Amino acid sequence: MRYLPLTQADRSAMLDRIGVSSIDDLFVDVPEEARLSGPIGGLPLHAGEMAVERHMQRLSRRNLAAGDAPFFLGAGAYRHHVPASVDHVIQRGEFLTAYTPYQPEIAQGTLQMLFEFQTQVARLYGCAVANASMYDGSTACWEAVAMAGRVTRRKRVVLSGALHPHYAEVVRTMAKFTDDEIADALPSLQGTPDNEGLIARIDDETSCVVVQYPDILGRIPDLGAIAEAAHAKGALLVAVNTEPVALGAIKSPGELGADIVVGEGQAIGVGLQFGGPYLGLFAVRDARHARQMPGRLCGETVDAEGKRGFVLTLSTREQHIRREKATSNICTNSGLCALAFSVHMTLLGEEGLRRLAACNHSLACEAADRLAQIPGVELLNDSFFNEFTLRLGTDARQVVRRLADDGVLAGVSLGRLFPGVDALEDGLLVAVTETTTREDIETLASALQEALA
Amino acid sequence: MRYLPLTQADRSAMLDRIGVSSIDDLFVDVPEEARLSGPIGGLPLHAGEMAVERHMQRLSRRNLAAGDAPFFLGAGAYRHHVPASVDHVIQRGEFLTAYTPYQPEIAQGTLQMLFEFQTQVARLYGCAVANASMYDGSTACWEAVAMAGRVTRRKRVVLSGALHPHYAEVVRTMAKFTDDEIADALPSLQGTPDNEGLIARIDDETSCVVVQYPDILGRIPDLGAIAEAAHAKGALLVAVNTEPVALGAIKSPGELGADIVVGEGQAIGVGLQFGGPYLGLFAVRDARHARQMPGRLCGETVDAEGKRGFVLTLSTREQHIRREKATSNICTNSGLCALAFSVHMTLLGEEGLRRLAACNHSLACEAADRLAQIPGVELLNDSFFNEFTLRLGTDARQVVRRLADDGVLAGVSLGRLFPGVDALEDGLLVAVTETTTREDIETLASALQEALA
Amino acid sequence: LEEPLIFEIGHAETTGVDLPEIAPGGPNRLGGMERRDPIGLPGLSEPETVRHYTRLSRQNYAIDLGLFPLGSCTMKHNPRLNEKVARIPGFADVHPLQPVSTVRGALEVINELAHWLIELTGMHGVAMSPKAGAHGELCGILCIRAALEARGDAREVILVPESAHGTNPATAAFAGYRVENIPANADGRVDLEALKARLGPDVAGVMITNPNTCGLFERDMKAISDAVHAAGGFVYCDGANFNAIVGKVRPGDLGVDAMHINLHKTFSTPHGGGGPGSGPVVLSQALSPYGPLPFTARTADGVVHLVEEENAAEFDHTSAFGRMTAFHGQMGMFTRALAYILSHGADGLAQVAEDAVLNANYILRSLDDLLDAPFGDSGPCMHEALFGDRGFAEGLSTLDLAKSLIDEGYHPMTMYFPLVVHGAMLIEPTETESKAGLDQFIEAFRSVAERARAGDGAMKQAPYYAPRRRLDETQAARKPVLAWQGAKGD
Amino acid sequence: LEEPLIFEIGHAETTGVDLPEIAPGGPNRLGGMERRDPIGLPGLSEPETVRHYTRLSRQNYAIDLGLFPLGSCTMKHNPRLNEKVARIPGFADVHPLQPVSTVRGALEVINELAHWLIELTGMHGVAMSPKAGAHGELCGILCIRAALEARGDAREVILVPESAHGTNPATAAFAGYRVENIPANADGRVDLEALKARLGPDVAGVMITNPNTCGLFERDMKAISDAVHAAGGFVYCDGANFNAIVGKVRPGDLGVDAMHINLHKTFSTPHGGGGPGSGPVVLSQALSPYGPLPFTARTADGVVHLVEEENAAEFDHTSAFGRMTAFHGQMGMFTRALAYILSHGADGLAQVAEDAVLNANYILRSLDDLLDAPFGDSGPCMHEALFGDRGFAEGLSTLDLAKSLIDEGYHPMTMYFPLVVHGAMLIEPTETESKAGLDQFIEAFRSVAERARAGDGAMKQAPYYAPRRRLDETQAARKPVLAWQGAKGD
Repeated sequence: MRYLPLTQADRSAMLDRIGVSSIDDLFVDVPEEARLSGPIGGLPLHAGEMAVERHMQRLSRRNLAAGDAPFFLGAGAYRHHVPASVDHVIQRGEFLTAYTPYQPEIAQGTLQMLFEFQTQVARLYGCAVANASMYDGSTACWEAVAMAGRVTRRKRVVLSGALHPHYAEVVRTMAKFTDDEIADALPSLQGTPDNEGLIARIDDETSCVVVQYPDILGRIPDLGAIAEAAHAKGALLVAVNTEPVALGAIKSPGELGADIVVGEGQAIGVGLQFGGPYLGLFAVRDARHARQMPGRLCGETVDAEGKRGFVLTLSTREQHIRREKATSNICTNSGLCALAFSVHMTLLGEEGLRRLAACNHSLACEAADRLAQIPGVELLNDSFFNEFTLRLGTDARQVVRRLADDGVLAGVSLGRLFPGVDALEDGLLVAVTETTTREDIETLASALQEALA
Repeated sequence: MRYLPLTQADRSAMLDRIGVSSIDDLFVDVPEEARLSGPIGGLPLHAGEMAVERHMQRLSRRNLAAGDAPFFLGAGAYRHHVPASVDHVIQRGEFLTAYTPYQPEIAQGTLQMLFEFQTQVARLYGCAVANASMYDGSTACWEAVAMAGRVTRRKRVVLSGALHPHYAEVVRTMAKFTDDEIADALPSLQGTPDNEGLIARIDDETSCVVVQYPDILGRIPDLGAIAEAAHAKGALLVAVNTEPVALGAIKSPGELGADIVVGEGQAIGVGLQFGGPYLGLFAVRDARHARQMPGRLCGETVDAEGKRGFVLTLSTREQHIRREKATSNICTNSGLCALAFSVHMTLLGEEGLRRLAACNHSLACEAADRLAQIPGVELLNDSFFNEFTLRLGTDARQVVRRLADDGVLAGVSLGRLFPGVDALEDGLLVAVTETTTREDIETLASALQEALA
Repeated sequence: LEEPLIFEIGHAETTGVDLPEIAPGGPNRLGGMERRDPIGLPGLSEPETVRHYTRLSRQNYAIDLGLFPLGSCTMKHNPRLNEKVARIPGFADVHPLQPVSTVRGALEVINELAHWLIELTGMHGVAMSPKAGAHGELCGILCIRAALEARGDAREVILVPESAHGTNPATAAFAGYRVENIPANADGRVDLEALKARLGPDVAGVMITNPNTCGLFERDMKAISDAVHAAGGFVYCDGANFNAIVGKVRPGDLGVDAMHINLHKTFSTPHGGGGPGSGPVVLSQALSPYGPLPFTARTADGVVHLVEEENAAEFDHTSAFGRMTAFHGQMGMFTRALAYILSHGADGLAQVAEDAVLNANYILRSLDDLLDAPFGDSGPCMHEALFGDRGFAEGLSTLDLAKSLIDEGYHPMTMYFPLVVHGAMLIEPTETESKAGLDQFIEAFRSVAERARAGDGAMKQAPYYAPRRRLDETQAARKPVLAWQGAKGD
Repeated sequence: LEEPLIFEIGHAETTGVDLPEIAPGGPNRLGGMERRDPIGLPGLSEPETVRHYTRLSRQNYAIDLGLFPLGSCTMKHNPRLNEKVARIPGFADVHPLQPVSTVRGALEVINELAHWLIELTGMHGVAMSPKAGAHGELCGILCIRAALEARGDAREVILVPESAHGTNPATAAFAGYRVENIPANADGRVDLEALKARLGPDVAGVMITNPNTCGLFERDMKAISDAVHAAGGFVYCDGANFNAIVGKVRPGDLGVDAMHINLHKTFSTPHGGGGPGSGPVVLSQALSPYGPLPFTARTADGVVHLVEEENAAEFDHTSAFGRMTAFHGQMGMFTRALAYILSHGADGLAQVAEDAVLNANYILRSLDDLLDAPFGDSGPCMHEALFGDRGFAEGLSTLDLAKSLIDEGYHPMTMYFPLVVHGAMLIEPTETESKAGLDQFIEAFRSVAERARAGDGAMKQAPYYAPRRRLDETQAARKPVLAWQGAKGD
């Protein structure tokens, strides 16, 4: 086996040193009846690289890669161009095969990167402190809810109806076990988010209100008004962002008064990957909340010679120290994805991020106008960044499937996101990024027109 | 521009320090009439990664990649599976973006690798010393001829008719300018190489006889007999190998008495790449000939503290020291390809190389037997390793083109290699490696049968 | 040369990405939310970026550089083929919400991996979506809670051995349970009688690690499971140490109801400096109905389906306790883990366990003359060797030995864990180390151990030859600086 | 930790590649040549292999780690996009002898790159097949010789300036010419009058580097060309320094007949620790008919053809002097170079030259108070700054300064070249260095220059902080050890 360095001669010599006659003697503590007598059922013997690669290639060809079709999906996962140097950096063995940086003297590479990452995220979100990343946006969202409970000591959670339904479902799932009360709703199909309705649901028992920005229909809610209302009731505003590129064009949630800002960082550096691994971002506007945060945090310090250095810090919040009293059971961050995000963000810089955002928005505006010209198609949004909702007047799931058969990946139907909600079934979410070409938009327009004719 | 770090503010500050007012002032020595007034004709402005990648992808799709078709080409370039870790290693920035190791204190990585490479090549070839690589097999072949001239002080070169015709043409081309006399021939279409005919052409003026092993028709000549005959006349035997994997199964040229062994190393680690960059291998059986060798050599030494280290050595042979008296004008080796070869060879090891060779030979035997069953097809070779010649009874070029239209890359016609030689036009060279599947062989057999029917 | 922060060398107007210039301030549809103030994100050109991160990377230790003797963390070689297959566009460039007709291959990968995980563990089902080991633990415990609630049985306590990973009690607490410890017996294993005595109608289950964190196989595992089941509880097994037994022992045969699998440990997806992980949870027949959505299922016609909220009923899975995460889990890790399993095959995986155990015992027996091996007399260890600090000179600690090991060119072993051994040193070499590599490590370890016994005070200031000397963690925690404090402008 | 040789850690029976076992000694068709003796090739498993080469790599300096001030060698950033496109299977996995109908895209790449090289140099044709710069030089000189022979004019001498690269005289000699030097004038350029005086019916041509190796533009280039042409000779230009003028000046406009282009210099294909290079040669109308086969040509119908021996007549190219190499040249470098050209575009390439020249002058003017700049008074330099060792303390040399620079974290500059300046130091920063990076380098350089002037004897033993101290090159050459001498068995 190419991955196993021991030779038979090595094994014999080592057994001699140990003083046993066979490897089996080392498994003496495993009761006889628990030992497998033969190889695992059905699993073939070891295979060479070629065979494995061919198998995986064969499976991959049963997928339609986004790059091989006009592609318009978003809804929490966005396709952006990732510069080639990002993948180069994350394949450096010293990053790829490093352990969690618990030994800071020999992990400054990862630690400094995390410190830079935390600063980038905090600034992007308009916050004081960001952590070293979470699993993904949806779990970060739940962690924010849990943290709001710790901070406010309240148990009632108000979810915006226009929160990503998977995110809402994760919160509902976890809340079942923590006995939080979840006040949720369905999204209202109107051009502007229903802030008034949301605000009306905030009461004196509310720990937090959770609002997506831009929301699941692509609309851009006025977070400032919600923050004000929440704070008036002693509740926190948790802002959720699933498209960080948008924040190159619109105000940051922190700037607008959000107390905890969480989101999905996948759009920058990470890629689609069929949903994972992704990158949970987590930040708080007020540095005093840092000790209530979940997850790893990297901080600056000095070494014995006075040189600047970085360490994982405030670990007294964490499970390996606090055990059952930890702020979260989380023990992993999404290190390599954080690196990819940070490298891509460094390549972009402020100028690049703003251009990227402008380019996304301008193409999306073009696309929205073009598609709204199709008979029977109506643009829902008054505001949007790079994703908007069309009403097709017919079940959008069927349309999406039909277009997929023709090789066009038309977007995400609201029926897929909110199964069984009839009022939403004619909605189609369409995302447009810098990877979308004008030909793609034309192809979609024609295909849609034909499908609706 | 993403590759240019200077900002406008930087440029101004730098011009200030220099004491000129504009960049143009730095080009003052360029006569006005020689300066381009506008941008280069027709070349567009700078383009983003996406645009460039799309353009290159579009061009690449006009090629039929070997991996996308049943593939049987050889004739000096072989398709083998390259382990994924090889590409990982050669993409390490410290190897990829390093300079020629003229400063050994900070180039031990490249130097130790070259020392290991030289040893691997020397052993594979059955030689005492190998150099740090040449451009490719064909230029190494000419350098061997030139070296034989230096060693023997003779000017007559005997080329085997079964030497790769491109190699022969490179030798003939260079010899036009050096006034060497080239005695060449066409290959004889028979099952066993015409050693007697070759030996008969060696005379007392012959500096060297150049023999390919296995030869261009895939046959395996008995180098030992030729070596003996050459040495009897005071000539050197230059053995040329274009498929290093073969040497895992057959005796090394050095072992059989070749004085200079050269070849193409592409088959191990490098890949097809439409012909380049490839990897010229160059070795001499007798260490005393080392000072007559062309190209870079890496040698062992010690540093000021007595630690083992490596340096480029015997550079008094080379152009940057000897100028017009150098043994060659060569000043580059094929460093990164040598690294790829060395990593792949290290992964293989002796056991792996032998298995790889055995697997190639056994599949080739199967294929030869299968194809020889096709009516009208005749197997020429009495001996072969992983490549053999079929006689089709009709112009093989036409057959190859027709099969290519059907998506089968059937092999190399002798007509392509030896244009205009009617006697060879029905010959088809078929190469089979571990990347060939039994289905590929069946596909070729059916297609061939149909084409010949 | 010290590497500056990007904030110290970048400029807001520099960019390493070429994008069209679009004038800001034109008409837009941003709902009046246009960003106006500077964000404070410096940019670097591509040459500067590559150099910055290349230089940073060289301050890290990594498997590609040397042995990582981290007990319980299984730092083994990451095959490069797996990196390659994960990057095939058909996997890497696919959106999680594409119509299922366009992602059949992705679903096949998930289903195929799920199948082998089930076979390798002898279980009945698997929840693939958990994002990491701890997330998988949580998933398993939630399955247990859902199963108990489904039978109207509101139990309150989870039993955890003292030697457990910190995630175990944290998970149980997060899932709403009270955590109680189970004592260990003298040879480092769960005290079966004490456990039996504690079982009762308030105990939801136990969380056990097997092989345990002392590196020992829990001989009584089956008896433990039987006792827990008899008392109406469930058995959670922490799968962190599965590498020791993969292909040799199936936890399902020992009565385990749920076990997470850290794909980055046993199946060698890269650790990446702290993630991303992936923590599928295999489940017994009793727990499978409660596993979360989504999952994949192959029907008799061979088609692999994606089972989500809307079609759970078709697949008889309406008891699912909910959803752990958006989308389908860590696809990028699934491709790697599947390639790993297929590369090793049945023979290779068993050899993995055998060589991992052989290497650990080789280390145990090459050091136990010099170091206290608390359970060394009770037979072989599994894939990790455990030592204590007995015999160290006054004033020198396990930490000092660990930091001195850095100067020898190695990452330290796991320290002060498990808690049950004083000054614990837990060494897991894994199967991807050669004998020559182990011998070199043993020599280095003996040298620092001898210095620790002899009382070499210089060890207190180690490391000397690392990119940094010891870092002041107290200062970092007391006055946290968690982001660069410089100005947002240039 | 010292990294051992693979021969010291590998075993003949170890392999990092899984292949079927096929019993040796069975029937075969090897013509009786089966190998029986051991070869002596050790194998390593994949983990050991990756670690060995990763560790080795860390003993190298590289552009990815820092500035490479190597005059005349143009070590600039290598864009990662170019690595990516070179690996597209449609380019990387294509055989050179595939039927042309299956390689149209590859021929398009060659032809497109050829087109831009011609446009950028203002020439008439280009031979794409030369494998490296020196190979290109040879190709150019052979074109000249073929052209002269075609008109029955057997000239014997090639004139080369004293400051030329060593390859120039070596190439001329290899092509059968006698080499004579042309003197330089006081400001570091070719002495036009002396050259004119030497021209005559025996002179085949001149080989000139422009910008020259002193970093200066040959102001009289056009006059030189005119004089050479008037005397019936040809002008070869060494293209090593094209980076200084790309997009700004076209050598064809200056009367050049042939010039090789090091794709790894101006067009940034990676240096790779010494290759592979790629050296296309652009040719004037007079020389184009003699260029070697194969090449590509686009016909009026837009199709790109491969022109080889058999169809040379169709393309009116029967005067080709022959073939420089098997197959078609360095395809893998062509894809990278084309991506580089398209990425930069017309504006970016001109900016490359401008920034390269700006950076060099910035260095010249930041050091010329401390170091002797022999041609510093005669105006700006082009893309490299030249200094001499005048002013160094007794006993300290350019070599000592170079080795001390290593301790400052930099690769040394080019030393003792060009030969016309005593203790020459030739510094080429290239356009991919930032101002901050240059300032740091200047500071380091000033510090070692000051030490050299002050006579700091410690410099004679530098470097102190590199992976190795100074190596004994004399011993290496006197008793060459060119291969590992250990046994072939295990």
